[in-house]
Amino acid sequence: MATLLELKNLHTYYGQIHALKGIDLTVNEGEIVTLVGANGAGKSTTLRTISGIVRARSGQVLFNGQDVTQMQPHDIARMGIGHVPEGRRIFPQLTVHENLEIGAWNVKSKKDIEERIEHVFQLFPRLKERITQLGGTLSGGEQQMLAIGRALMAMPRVLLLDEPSMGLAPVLVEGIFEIIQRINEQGTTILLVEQNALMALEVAQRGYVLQTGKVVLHAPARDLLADEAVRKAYLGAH
Amino acid sequence: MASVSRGLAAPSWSLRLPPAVRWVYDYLLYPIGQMLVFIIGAAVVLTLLAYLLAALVPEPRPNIILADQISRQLPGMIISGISIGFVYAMIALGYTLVYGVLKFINFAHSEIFMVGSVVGFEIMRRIADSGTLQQWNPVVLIVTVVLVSMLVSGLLAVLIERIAYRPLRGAPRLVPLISAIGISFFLIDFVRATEAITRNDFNLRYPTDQLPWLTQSVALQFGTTTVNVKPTSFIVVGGAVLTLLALNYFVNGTKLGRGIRAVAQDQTTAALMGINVNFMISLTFFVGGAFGGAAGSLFGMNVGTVTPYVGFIPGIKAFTAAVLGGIGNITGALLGGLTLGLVEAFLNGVLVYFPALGQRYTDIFAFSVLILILIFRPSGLLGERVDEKV
Amino acid sequence: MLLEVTNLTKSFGGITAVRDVTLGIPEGSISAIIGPNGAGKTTLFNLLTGIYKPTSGQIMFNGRSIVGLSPDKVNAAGIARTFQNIRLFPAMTAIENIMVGMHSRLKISVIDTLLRNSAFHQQEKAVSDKARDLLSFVGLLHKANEVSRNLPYGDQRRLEIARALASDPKLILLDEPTAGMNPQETVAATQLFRRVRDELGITVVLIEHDMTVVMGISEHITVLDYGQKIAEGPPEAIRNNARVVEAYLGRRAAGTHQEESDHGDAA
Amino acid sequence: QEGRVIKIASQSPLSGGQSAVGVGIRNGVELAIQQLGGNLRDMGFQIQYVPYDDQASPDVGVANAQQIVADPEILAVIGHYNTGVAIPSSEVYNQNQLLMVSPANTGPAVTDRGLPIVNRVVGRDDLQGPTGAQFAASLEDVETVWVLHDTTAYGQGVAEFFRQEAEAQGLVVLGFEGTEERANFDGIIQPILALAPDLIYFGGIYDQVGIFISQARAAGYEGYFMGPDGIDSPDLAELAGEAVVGTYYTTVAGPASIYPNAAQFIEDYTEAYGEPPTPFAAQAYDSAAIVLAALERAIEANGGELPTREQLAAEARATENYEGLTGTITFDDNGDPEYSNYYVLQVVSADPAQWSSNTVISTIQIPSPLKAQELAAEGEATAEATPES
Amino acid sequence: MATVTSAAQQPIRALRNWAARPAVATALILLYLAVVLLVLRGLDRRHLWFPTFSTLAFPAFVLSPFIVMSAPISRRLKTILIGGLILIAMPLVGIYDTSYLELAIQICIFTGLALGLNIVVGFAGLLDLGYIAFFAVGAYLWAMFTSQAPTVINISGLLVPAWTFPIFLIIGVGIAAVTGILLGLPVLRLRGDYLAIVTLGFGEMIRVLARNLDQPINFTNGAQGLHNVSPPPIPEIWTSFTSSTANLMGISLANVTPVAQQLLFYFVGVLIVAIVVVVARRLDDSPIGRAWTAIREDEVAAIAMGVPLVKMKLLAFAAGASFAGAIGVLYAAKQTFVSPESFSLIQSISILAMVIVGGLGGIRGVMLGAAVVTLLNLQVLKNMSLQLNALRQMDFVIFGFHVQNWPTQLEPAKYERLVFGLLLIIMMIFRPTGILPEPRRRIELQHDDVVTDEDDVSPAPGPMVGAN
Ligand SMILES: Nc1ncnc2c1ncn2[C@@H]1O[C@H](COP(=O)(O)OP(=O)(O)OP(=O)(O)O)[C@@H](O)[C@H]1O
Ligand SMILES: Nc1ncnc2c1ncn2[C@@H]1O[C@H](COP(=O)(O)OP(=O)(O)OP(=O)(O)O)[C@@H](O)[C@H]1O
Ligand SMILES: [Mg+2]
Ligand SMILES: [Mg+2]
Repeated sequence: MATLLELKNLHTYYGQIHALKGIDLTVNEGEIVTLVGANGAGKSTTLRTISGIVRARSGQVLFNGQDVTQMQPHDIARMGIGHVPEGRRIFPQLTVHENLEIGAWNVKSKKDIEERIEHVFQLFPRLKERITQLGGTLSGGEQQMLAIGRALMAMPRVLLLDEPSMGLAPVLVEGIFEIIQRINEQGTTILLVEQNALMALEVAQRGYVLQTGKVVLHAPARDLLADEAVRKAYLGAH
Repeated sequence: MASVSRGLAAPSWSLRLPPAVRWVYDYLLYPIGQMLVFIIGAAVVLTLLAYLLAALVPEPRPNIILADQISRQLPGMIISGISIGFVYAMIALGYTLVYGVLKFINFAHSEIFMVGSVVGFEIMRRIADSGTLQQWNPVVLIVTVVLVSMLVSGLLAVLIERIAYRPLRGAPRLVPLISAIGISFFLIDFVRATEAITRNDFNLRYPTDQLPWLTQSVALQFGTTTVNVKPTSFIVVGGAVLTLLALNYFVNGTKLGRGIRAVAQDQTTAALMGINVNFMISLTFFVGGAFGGAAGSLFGMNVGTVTPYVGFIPGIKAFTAAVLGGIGNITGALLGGLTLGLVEAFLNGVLVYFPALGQRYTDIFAFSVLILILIFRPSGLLGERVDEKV
Repeated sequence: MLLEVTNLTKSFGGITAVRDVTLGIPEGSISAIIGPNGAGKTTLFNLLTGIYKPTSGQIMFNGRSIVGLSPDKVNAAGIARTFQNIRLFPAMTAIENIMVGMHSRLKISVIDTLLRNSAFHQQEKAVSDKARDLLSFVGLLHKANEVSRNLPYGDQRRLEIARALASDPKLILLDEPTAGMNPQETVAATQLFRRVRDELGITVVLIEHDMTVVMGISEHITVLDYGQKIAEGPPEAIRNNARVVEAYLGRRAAGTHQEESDHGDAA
Repeated sequence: QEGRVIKIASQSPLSGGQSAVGVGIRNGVELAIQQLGGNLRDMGFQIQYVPYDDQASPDVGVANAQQIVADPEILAVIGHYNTGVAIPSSEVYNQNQLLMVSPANTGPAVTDRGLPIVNRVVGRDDLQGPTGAQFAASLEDVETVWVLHDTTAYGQGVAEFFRQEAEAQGLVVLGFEGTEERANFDGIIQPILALAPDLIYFGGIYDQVGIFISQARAAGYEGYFMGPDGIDSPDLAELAGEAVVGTYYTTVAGPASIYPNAAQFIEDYTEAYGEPPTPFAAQAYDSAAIVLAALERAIEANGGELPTREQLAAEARATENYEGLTGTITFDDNGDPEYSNYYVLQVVSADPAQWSSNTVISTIQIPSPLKAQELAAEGEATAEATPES
Repeated sequence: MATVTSAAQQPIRALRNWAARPAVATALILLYLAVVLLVLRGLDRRHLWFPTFSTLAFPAFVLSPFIVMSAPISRRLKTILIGGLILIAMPLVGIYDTSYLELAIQICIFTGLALGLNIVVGFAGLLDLGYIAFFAVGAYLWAMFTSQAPTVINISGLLVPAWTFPIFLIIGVGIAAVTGILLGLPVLRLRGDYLAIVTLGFGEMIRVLARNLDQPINFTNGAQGLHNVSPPPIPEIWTSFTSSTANLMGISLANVTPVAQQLLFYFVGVLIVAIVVVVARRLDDSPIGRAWTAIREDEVAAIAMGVPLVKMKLLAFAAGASFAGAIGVLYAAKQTFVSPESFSLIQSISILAMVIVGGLGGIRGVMLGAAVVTLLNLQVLKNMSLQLNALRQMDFVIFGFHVQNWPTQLEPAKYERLVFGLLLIIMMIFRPTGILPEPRRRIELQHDDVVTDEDDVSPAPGPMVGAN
């Protein structure tokens, strides 16, 4: 398997706060990799650093062998990294349809765009019902669907998902994980951050455990599921 | 709340029409219809109010029958209200676009307007100095003047953003406001210095005397009253309508327009979608600036003389218009500008007959109208009163 | 009943987000409101706290109608809340956030403030003592002087609860208080909610999608779908209600959470 | 050298829309000091000139005035252009006994406050306005007038005087309006067109009035335009274009060319500043000259030593029959010239360069109010005396 | 990019550490004050370069209290030094050269105004573009009741004697506060920039009213303005005190009264500023101040937590306005002339600029901002033109260029605003939080989401408008 995304000794700061203290991580083409960790461990920060909206102070992000650490977020997005940010961040004053169109910013063909929109509607029929509603007035769950759909519009090679199941009704949580697997089967590599570590590890091939800005453990998902310490700390088991 | 909202966009049901029809409907019929509705609506309401006043106070001054005076002035007031209203609207768009995207009041916009009017003067003056002014085809001349001033003002706005606002992105909201004021002071004196040195004067008179087709009033007959209308009024209105249609198409009908709206709402996420945020912001400033420039040169042609100080009052009025319409809302800017222009024209026309008041109270009444409207519609005429979703 | 909602409706243009909802919350209870995304749960909270005005319907709290009261009056009347998206005052410290929460219980006098007389000092002392108590109640005393935006997510959630408690409410509304927490943190948060009721005697209503929490803690559950109440009752009944399973829980969730909630009960 | 520096200050708008005239005032003073300071230099004094910019704003004027009075070497101020600025600034000068000679302020209150230090070399609006009104009434085809003003102390003041006299003369005043508008007069013109007055009087300053005239004409107004000395500037022609031709204005300061003594001045000024003198430049020159002459007298009286400010102010007030460029000046007890000339002029050409050849339609000499009282008293006295004798 | 401490920085740091030692700091401060005072005393107006020197020395003096305040010296010493500077040194400097006294009064006036506006904008977060209106209300209050202009009040014999000045200072506070509430009541429900435009409109309305209320009944004397406004009477003892102080300094005042009067205004100004500082501090550090901060940060959360929005905003409006009222009374008495021109939008904007340049929300910063901007406008930029003029008169030659040939079109006086504008831009770019930022504001400036080492490589996030 070819390495698609590689982080080398990544350090990121928020002002004085040292949020990432030397992260090393790889994601291979076609994989689902998950990041697990307590609140504030730096999971979201890792994703943000990859997509360039937070700049690393040192270290490297390699995408497909190319150093993207110092690139602008929009150039990184164009290279094929999609990011579903924490908190969804839907464009509140754009309609559902327009939000999806924006997702396909770098797609030239109108026909492609319409096809992809149809595809998203197949994944999330609820969105189709709300096609002309403004994003800001959707319910939390609807927004989450829209955020994922929007990221899919660019058909990224790797998709960074930050807590996609947060705030979703149980019936949808299942659905989301099914969809993640489906997207993955269709060829998208996925780096997944989840509080619902149990389900994340069930769909992932490998997992990294983060603790206060460092990778403390790194193993196949199956092994992590079995690890007593991990179960205790992150899976809510006793 | 504010952000560049849909502007003149046609309602979404037009999605179901066949594409060609839809295009005509969305970008021609609907916005033109909307402008007509605004103009007629505002004019009718104000006319009725004026006659109502005349009914209440039939003879405010000896030998002055108010109703007669109003009838005599009505066409003139409406025409002058509309032509200045469109100027306000065009300037207001610059405020609204920038406000929508960056959430700050670009106080320097009135000076971008001023620069547009000065550039318009420079072009016309230069042509006149070369002695060929009369040979130009009127349409080509006007289009050239307006386009060049749009270009210069647009680029100036981009430059200003780059120098004085971009480094302040993310700073508290009021900080760019102050640097905008700084830019404004700077531009006024800078233009003045340049003109004073190169022309030894900064009262800049368009060489319209040489163009009879531009200065000779057309007598229009409205019933028994004749109204002399300056051709420039038509040019202002026509130019404004055309540019507004173009803007509507740009913001609602093009991908770039959608990009601007996305950036307006969430810059970070827009960047995640692959949008070059800085470019979009520059583009917004360019478009807003270009509108200011167009308004400036049209205004200059209409009033004949401009100075480096000419931006201040229309700037304030246009800002008021933007707020009146609902700041961030493109249609709102149009409606606000027209309303304000007409309200002023009517006040000027009617207050004259009340000796204790007079035209000097026009601004007070105009602002009172604004405050009244905002009390009842706290987000302006068209600002959606969305309850904030929490 | 502490809170009685009758035939409450709220429409936004074409959408009716809450339709004819009637429900009652007994004093001293812990209840949950659940339902699919977009069912109108948050809207219901917004109606109860005066952020939205209902299109129609009645809300009686503690025996008097609170329809039409502004949010600050509702707060003064004894309803406090947290937000689905955390809304702390980001640049204020943790303790300052709580002090603001006490506003409706304070005597605000410009004269006292300017004179700095003993009344003023006494009140300030009381305020700061109580704020510390609340911080230690939620376990954040050691972070009293941290600026709230720098707190980790879970701490922010707890701070928001403490801030809501600061106004001495009779009823506290929690909107997805454990969203974004990992299972371990969720367990701790659940215990906190129970302590709010048990130790402070405050009635709790929460919106949650995490069935471990909902089934584990609530005595009474109301289910909304498309703005309407489709079911209500004790956890057992809800878990087995076919309509709820269909619209909301999903088969697997209904199944697995059954096991897990046993843990929850045991904890 | 030490201790023998005399500074003379001036205040006028050097920036902003009215700076054309303001700079002219500055230049006039500068020229006078260069040309006429010789005597003082011979007496061993060094004269320095300190021009201040009052920006046509009372606030700036007063702040400058505080600076000026704080400098003990400044013994006199020439200024201002705007009455609204002159009044508060002169209060500061007065507290410090500092002499002020105004080259341009026509507001009655400038001298009517009776401050011992305030003098002016020009006439007054309460005489200028009426002069205009009388002239307007004398025009055969004028029966109705419309009066506009710029809402400043000066413009509104002179417009009021015009209106009072116009009414007294039997003219019908159809409207009396103030406006701050400076660019687009459309709305203001509409009601004027509806009532079609025979003459529009605009009490204001050229930078505003010029634009108004061009727009009113373009909008189809066909009657006369008239204004006070504030519109006396070549820039009016620049701004109003062809429409300016035929406009009447009254002034207390005729164009330099009408003064027989001013030929040399016009030449020197043009040479030094590259343009013909603007209105009030000659008056500024005279004001400075009066100050210099008073200084010479005061120094002599003081035995060759520097006089105090108080002495100088008293000496200036005592100016009698000073032969200036613009006429012979004697100050009355309020600091007004005992007699001033009031001119009515008509614009002959839209070419700003031709401004100084505007035709003088009439010149009237009117005594200042104090002098008039005195004359009246004398007249009564003689009238009373005559029958007896 | 990790910051690398270069070799050059080490001695600088050592120097800084050395200067931070209390004893050294005390010595340095005293040295500084001595130099500044000596220079001020030694300045000679006849000197060719006087404008330049005075432009260096006086601001250095005005800034000295701020330098003392932030120096690492004992609190006691700070109090003594600052007290001495304000209450003794400044009056002496002012007697020596009254133009400095005038500047000092103007600084007091603008400091007071800026502090008042800071309550509204800095504490409560309400953008008020018409603040000058309240100042106008105060100024007109005193002027209408004492001016000799032919107003109704004068004609009907209602003028008050000049000794009522202190009473009117207090009435000014009340009237302005009431005006603030009257304006606030209908409009405080408006959000953000809607409020800005309404306040702007209100400011203009007050000015236009002042300009037009000479008809039909003459209240304000219209555009002519109210002249011959009474200054407060000066007690005999104060005059003799002034002249004997001057004599002590070896100055014989030709004219004691104006100096004594200015001195009196200076002390009244200092007193008002002192009161404003105390009031602002106390309000800020109280439940009221906390409520204002909360409103500023998140209105929805604030109201949901029980903060009554309208009431608290009204309080901010009234508090801010009341100071402006008192200062207006002082201004009218000092100026002895009040006209509508003085209350234009530009004035409101300059006061806002002072607040922001100094550091929105912080009391010390705002005072510094007011001092800096006032000095810039009234001294620095003016002296620049005067200097050039002096050089021109001497036919000064610099690098072979005859200053005399400097074209009049380029006279610096004409470009004061240009320079001021440039300075505003530069200050904002280099210190966006103001010269002395308030700590909380510094936090606000930290980017919400995006942190970069080079500032412009990546966009800052917009607010999440209306998102769930
Ligand atoms: N905008 C910010 N400003 C300052 N500090 C921040 C910011 N965002 C995150 N942090 C801090 O950085 C650290 C890592 O945060 P991050 O959001 O990456 O954690 P996380 O693992 O995603 O946690 P969560 O589960 O809460 O989402 C935390 O200590 C957090 O407080
Ligand atoms: N201000 C508003 N304008 C228009 N529609 C709104 C508004 N607020 C809410 N809605 C709509 O009302 C419905 C209910 O929203 P609400 O936020 O109450 O759902 P919810 O039950 O809290 O969902 P979730 O669990 O996803 O948070 C949604 O369809 C939403 O789009
Ligand atoms: Mg996270
Ligand atoms: Mg919700």
